[in-house]
Amino acid sequence: MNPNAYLVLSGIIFSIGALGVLLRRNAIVAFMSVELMLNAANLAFVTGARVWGKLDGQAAAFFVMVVAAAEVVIGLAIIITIFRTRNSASVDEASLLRW
Amino acid sequence: MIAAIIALPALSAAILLSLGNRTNKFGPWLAIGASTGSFLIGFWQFLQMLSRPEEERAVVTTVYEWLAVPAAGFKVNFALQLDQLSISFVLLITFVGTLIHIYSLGYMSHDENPRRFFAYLNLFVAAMLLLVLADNYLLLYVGWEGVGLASYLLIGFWQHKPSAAVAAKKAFVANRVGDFGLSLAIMTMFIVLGSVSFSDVNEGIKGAPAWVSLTLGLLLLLAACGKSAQFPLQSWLLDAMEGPTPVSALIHAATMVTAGVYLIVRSASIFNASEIAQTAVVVVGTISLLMGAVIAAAKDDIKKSLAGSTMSQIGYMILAAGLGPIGYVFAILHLITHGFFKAVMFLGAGSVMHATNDNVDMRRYGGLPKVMIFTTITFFIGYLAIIGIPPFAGFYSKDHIIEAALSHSWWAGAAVLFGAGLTAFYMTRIVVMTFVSKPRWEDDVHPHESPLSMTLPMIVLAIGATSIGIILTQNHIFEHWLEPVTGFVEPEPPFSIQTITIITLSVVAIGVLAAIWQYRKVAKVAPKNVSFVVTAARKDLYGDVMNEALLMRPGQATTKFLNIFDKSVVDGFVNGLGALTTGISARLRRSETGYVRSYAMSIVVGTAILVIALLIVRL
Amino acid sequence: MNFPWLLLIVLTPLIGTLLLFVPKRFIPFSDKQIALYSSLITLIFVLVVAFIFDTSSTALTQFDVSYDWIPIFGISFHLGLTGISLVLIGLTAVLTPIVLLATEHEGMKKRKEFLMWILLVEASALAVFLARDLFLFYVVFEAMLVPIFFLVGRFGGPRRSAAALKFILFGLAGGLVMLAALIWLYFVGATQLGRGTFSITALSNELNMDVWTERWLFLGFFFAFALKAPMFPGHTWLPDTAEQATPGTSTMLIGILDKVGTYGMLAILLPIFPNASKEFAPIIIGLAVFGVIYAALVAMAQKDMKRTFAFISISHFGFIVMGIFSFTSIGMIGSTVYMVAHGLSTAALFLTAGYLIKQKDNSLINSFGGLTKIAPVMTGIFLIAALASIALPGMAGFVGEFMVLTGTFQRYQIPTIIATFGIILAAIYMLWLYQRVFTGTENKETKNIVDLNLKQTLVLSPLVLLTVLFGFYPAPVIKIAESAISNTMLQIGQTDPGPIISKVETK
Amino acid sequence: MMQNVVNSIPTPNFEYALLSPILIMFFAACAGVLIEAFLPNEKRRLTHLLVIFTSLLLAFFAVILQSGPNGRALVASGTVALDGPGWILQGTILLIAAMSALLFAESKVDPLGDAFAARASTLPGGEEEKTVTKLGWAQTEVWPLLSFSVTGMLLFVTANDLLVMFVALEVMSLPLYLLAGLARRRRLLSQEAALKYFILGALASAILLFGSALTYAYTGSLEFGQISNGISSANNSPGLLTAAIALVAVGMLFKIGAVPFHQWVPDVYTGAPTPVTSFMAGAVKVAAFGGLLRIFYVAFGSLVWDWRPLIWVVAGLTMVVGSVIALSQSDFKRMLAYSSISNGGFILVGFSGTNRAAIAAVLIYLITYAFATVGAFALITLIREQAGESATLIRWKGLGKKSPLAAGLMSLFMLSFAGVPLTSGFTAKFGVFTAAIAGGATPLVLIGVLASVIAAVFYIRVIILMFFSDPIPEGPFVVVPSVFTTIAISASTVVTIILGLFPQIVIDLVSSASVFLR
Repeated sequence: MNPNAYLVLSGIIFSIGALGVLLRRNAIVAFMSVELMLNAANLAFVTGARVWGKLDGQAAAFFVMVVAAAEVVIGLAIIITIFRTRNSASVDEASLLRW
Repeated sequence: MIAAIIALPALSAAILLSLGNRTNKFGPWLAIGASTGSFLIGFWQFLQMLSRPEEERAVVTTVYEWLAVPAAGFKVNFALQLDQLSISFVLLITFVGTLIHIYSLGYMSHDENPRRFFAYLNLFVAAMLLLVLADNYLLLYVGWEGVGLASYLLIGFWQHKPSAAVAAKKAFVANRVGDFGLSLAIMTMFIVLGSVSFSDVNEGIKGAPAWVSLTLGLLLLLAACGKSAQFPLQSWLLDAMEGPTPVSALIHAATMVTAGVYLIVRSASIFNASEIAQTAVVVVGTISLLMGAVIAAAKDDIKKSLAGSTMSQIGYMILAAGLGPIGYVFAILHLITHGFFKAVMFLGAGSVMHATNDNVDMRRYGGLPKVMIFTTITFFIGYLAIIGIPPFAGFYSKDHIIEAALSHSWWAGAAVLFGAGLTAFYMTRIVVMTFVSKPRWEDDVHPHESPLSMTLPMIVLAIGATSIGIILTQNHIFEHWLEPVTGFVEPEPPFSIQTITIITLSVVAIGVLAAIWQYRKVAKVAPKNVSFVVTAARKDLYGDVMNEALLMRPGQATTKFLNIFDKSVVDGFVNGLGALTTGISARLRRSETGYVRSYAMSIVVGTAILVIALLIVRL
Repeated sequence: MNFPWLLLIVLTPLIGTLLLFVPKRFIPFSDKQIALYSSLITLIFVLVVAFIFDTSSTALTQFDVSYDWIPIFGISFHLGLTGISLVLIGLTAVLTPIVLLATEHEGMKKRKEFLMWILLVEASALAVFLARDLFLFYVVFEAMLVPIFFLVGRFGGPRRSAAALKFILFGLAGGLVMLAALIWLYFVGATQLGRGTFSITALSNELNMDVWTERWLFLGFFFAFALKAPMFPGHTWLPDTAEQATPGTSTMLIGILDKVGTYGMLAILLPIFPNASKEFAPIIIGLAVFGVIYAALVAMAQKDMKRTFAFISISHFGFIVMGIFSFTSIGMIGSTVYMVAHGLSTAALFLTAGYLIKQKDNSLINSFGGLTKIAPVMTGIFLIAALASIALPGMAGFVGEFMVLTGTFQRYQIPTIIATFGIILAAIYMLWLYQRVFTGTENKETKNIVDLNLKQTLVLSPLVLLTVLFGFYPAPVIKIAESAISNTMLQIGQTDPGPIISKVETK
Repeated sequence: MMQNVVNSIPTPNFEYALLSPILIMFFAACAGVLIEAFLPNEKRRLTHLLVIFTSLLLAFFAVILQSGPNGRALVASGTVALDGPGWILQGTILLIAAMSALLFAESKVDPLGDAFAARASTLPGGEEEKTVTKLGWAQTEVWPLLSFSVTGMLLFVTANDLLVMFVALEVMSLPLYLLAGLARRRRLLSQEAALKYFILGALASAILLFGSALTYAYTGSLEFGQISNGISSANNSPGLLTAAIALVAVGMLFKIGAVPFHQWVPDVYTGAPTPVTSFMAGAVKVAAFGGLLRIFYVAFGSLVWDWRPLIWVVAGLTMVVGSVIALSQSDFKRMLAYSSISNGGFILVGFSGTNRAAIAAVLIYLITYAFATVGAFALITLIREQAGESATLIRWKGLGKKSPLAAGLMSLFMLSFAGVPLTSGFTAKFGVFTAAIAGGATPLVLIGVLASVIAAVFYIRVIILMFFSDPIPEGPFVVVPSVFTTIAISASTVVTIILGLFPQIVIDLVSSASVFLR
């Protein structure tokens, strides 16, 4: 199997995720973009597993999902506290700390 | 024993200076005692030397090893050389020195701190003795700077007078210019000849190429100019008259300023080896003797006038020393006679000042013989001696110099003859203005004769000024005495000796008469509309103006510029680096915008750059 | 190993520092006494060592004590005594008690701290002069910045913070460059000798570097030493620091610590990098001569007494560097003597002027005048110090200066002639300063100046006495220095040039 | 086929004894969660303290007992490498964590209680906040969070497998994101710090993960040793590998705060509660560098000539930019953050050495720096005003007069950061410079020298402010801490001095254990 197409696709998804982090102001959306990047990695892992005929890539994808779930917990907790304080989920508004 | 000659006054000075006010009571007496002791030891050494056959008269005593680096062949001993030349100086210094110590007892009696003055005098005597007794140039240099220091301290003795402090500093700095020459000369001796002792240098210079003796000669001449106030380093001497008068008599007339002559005579072998250097010496002597005389003729300040005279007389000596073996002996002879007659005149001037509330303006003197007879008589003897009237001392020494100069060249001869005329003119002017003319005293001045402590030294010195010339020139005693050290060649002037004497005396007579005519009436205030020459002479022939224009102004400008340069460029560079970094810091700081997306941006862009850079590195 | 005298010498002031913090109940001395006694005991130890020191020995070092410190890098705590070190620890041991005595602590709030820093300066100075391990040398070289930094910053004038910062930054800049060179040198040594070592002796005797390595390393070390010494153009920290520091600090700084720079050149640069030293010598001589004249001229334009002294010192350091890079016994011994003379005269200048400055809280030259009558003793001692500083014959400075000039003259005639102009300039700046501060008429500001009392006079008198003693009898210093310099001459493979005339003859 | 695949997964073999430090901390964390769940409010704090310090100590002893020559092995089926550096890093992390835990436990310096919000869910400045503060509530979840984070670190520095490393990284980081947002005072800033840290941290983890995925795709393995072999044997598509290395590197460089991935550091360090900052500046830095070392020297060891120039550039940039920006900081915590960045650059300089020397130098630097930095942050917590910590530098004027001891110790740490000899900072600088020069990176060392001089300016300015200026009226005061902080500060001080005077101790320790297992 030629893995290149999958890897290119995962690269594209990764880039979309990265651009999402850069471009979207809403913290939730930015965070979702990060999840997208994780999933791009998952795709690459699975592709690798397929190429090499090994299972550990597939297992890795499961691990990543779990980690992503944990990240969601933490992330939402933080975003919610900030939202409660500021009544806004915009990442640009939290810019008191600078210089 | 020889060391004791130096040690006595040195020790006395150390005691007086370190114990301070506790020694006020006996201080002056201790100083006089030390000086007298030195003289007595010196005299005893002199007698012993006389008792030895001629070839054994010079003795070198090594006190200890002073500086020695065996690996480099560098060795300078603290060694004293007693020979005919140095003993002559020892006697002059300690004899005149002691007399002036005694004189100072009276002169400084009203001062608040005579103890310090005597300490400095002792210090001077010690340094001067070290200068003349040293057996090598480096030790000589110690004495050389030592007398410079003593001179500095004594000129500035009345330190509360700003003018005195400035004059003292000027003297020291001018001396240092000379010292510059002397130290270079010493270093040259060492690297070329491998030694700095007189005997080694004398020996080594014989085989040395011409440039060595020329270089050394010119450097030593520079040293002599500084110390002896010769052109172009003359200007300090007139200012040095700010010091107490005994100092002027001892240091700035009789002894220290003549050290330059001593140096040249001591270095005879070097100068003998270089005709150019000798000519340079003669030229310097000639210029100085004329300059000094001209200045002396225009000053109304009695001490400055005498100082100009000193410069002129030392010009004679330097000129004579530049003539080579025909002149060395006479240079020293004139040095000794001058020591007596100039000292007596300075002491006389001091006595007059003492009597007139320290006024130095000759235009406010006059009519003094009636009130201070001893001073008048002794001063007059000095006057006769300096203008060269036989049988007074100056006649013998100066006449010989004129003979020697004439046998050297017509211009040197003409210069010394003209100088003799000028000498007669300015000295007559001094005598007329100070003593003979009608009184022009300040209102509150009541002149009186000085105390015995002052008149006695003057009398003794006057006796010397009268007799010493005859004594020393009888049967060429002095020529024979010094010949083993300096060498001697009979001068062969183009005219007979009698002719020369007659010519000289006529020139002197013209000078005397001219002065009497000129100063038949003396104004209380110096006339303003005078000729260009007089104006120039009153301003020391623009010596100070030249110094200021050529050295001080550019020097001050340079230091100011360099100070700004140091602050703004050298230090500014460092500070600028600091400011630059801080500036960059303030700019860079703004990159930390506080927006999380801009941070993410730099992470992503950084990643991209990293990936690309790595790809480039790999490919 | 014989009796560890050197360790004792370094430790005594350190122990003194510790004792300062022992509570009063346990110790029968005041803090002032503790500091003074420990510095005096150090002096006694140094004197003992000086007496046992064998000047005829050809060994590089004597009294060696060595303990492993960081064996993996071949670093040891190695102290050893060369002639040059002996001269300089002597200077240190003499100056410290004088500074302690001369700095009047009555009513001083931070007395204990001051004493502590001074003792630490002494300890580090002693250690740096005795270090025979380059790493140890470096460590102390840098660490001693700290006590001086605090001395300047805690006890100085109004702009002391900036001065302290500048001081320590110059020190660190030089030191860090030297650190890089030091590590490089270590690897050069490790590669060539098969074992890593920082031993100065081993590095100087066994190493053969290739040309460019040696040049770069030389420059790295020279940079640090030249900043420390300080040489033009890296000198600007000194005037600022000296202006703000107290006289006691300045004495320790200029009198002792700055000698580390010149000591480093003489005891480290030349033996370890002989070839590069030779190559760069003409440039360095040029820089030194320029510094002599330049600093002397700038000194004249200063309005502040302490700044003037600083520039004078910079000028003098030019002489010392000249002598070192003359590669002649006379020049190098002269430099050593000069270091001692400069230490003594600088101490006398700063401390005497210190008594004066303290009374007026002001060191501007123009604010003084007419002190000769009010304060004759102070005037006298200052004058002697001034004359010592301008190398009047009969003072130790003259011996040093003359030997430096002569030694340099043997190889570099024109630069020496230029440097000799320095003696004229010296007379001008010093006497002019003296004239403005002490002579003239008293003004209402100076009227109530009090003269030195007997104690103060006695404290300063050793400086005067030693200056005059070494002026007339420098043999002890010269002999001790010579024992080391002859080794240095061997290490750099130089022989003294003989007289020119005899050379001509042999040809 | 399925059968084959299943058989190819070997039964995992766990060396529980060797893994005990990690497990102890993990159990402590779990116990912490249970304590939160079942113990009444007033008993929690004490129990937590007991649990955490016991477990830290136990874990540390476990490290000491097992780190001997027999304790060096690849365990857990090769996914965890317990080698010399691994043990040393674990030990260091445990000690630093213990010191930070002491700061966490400090409740005496602030009259309101410890450094953490009474209840994180309350609105800043709201009524509820006042009520719970008055009631003396405490957010005791910090303790299990801390334990989890330490667990993650211990695993992270020994992880020999990209996936384990990723999981460990997350276990280490996720609690930190929360901890950063829990400050009792200035909560707005604290929450902002948490948000920034979280978003950027997640982004960096994603980048790291994607890099790991690409590495896996390229080499077919997640385990470092096999990756290394895979790289040597493979010959196709080096571009993919290069991208993979770069992405993994970025993920790690982010954690250590290297330029240009440093921008979160100042904000997070400033906003987070100071004990947490000390934990991040100390332990996280150690862990991150430990991981970086292992990845670069084990997994990518054969590509050293590719990544080294990259590290040179990053190291130079990090040192210079960190030091330069720190120059113009007015807040002490923020300045220390930049100092931390700059120090990271110096540690990176060590990477230019040959294997052993570089590893040793980096380890020494990490140990000395971590202790000093925890000490410095601990001191910050003592310098207070009515409204909390006083970190505005200009207000520290004359602090030396008010509290010579605190100011003196702070000066010691500053001098150590500046690399003045006889402090541990010099030992560290000497080590990395030595390694770099041995590796031929002399120009980098010269840049390091330049950066050191710049850095010295701001360190020394702190001393100048404290000691050479007169105090300002109503300036900050120094409070006397409880035994917790006192122990932490004393430990840092002792280590800073001892390692400065006798560096042989740490050098021996480290150089006997500077080889990675692969």
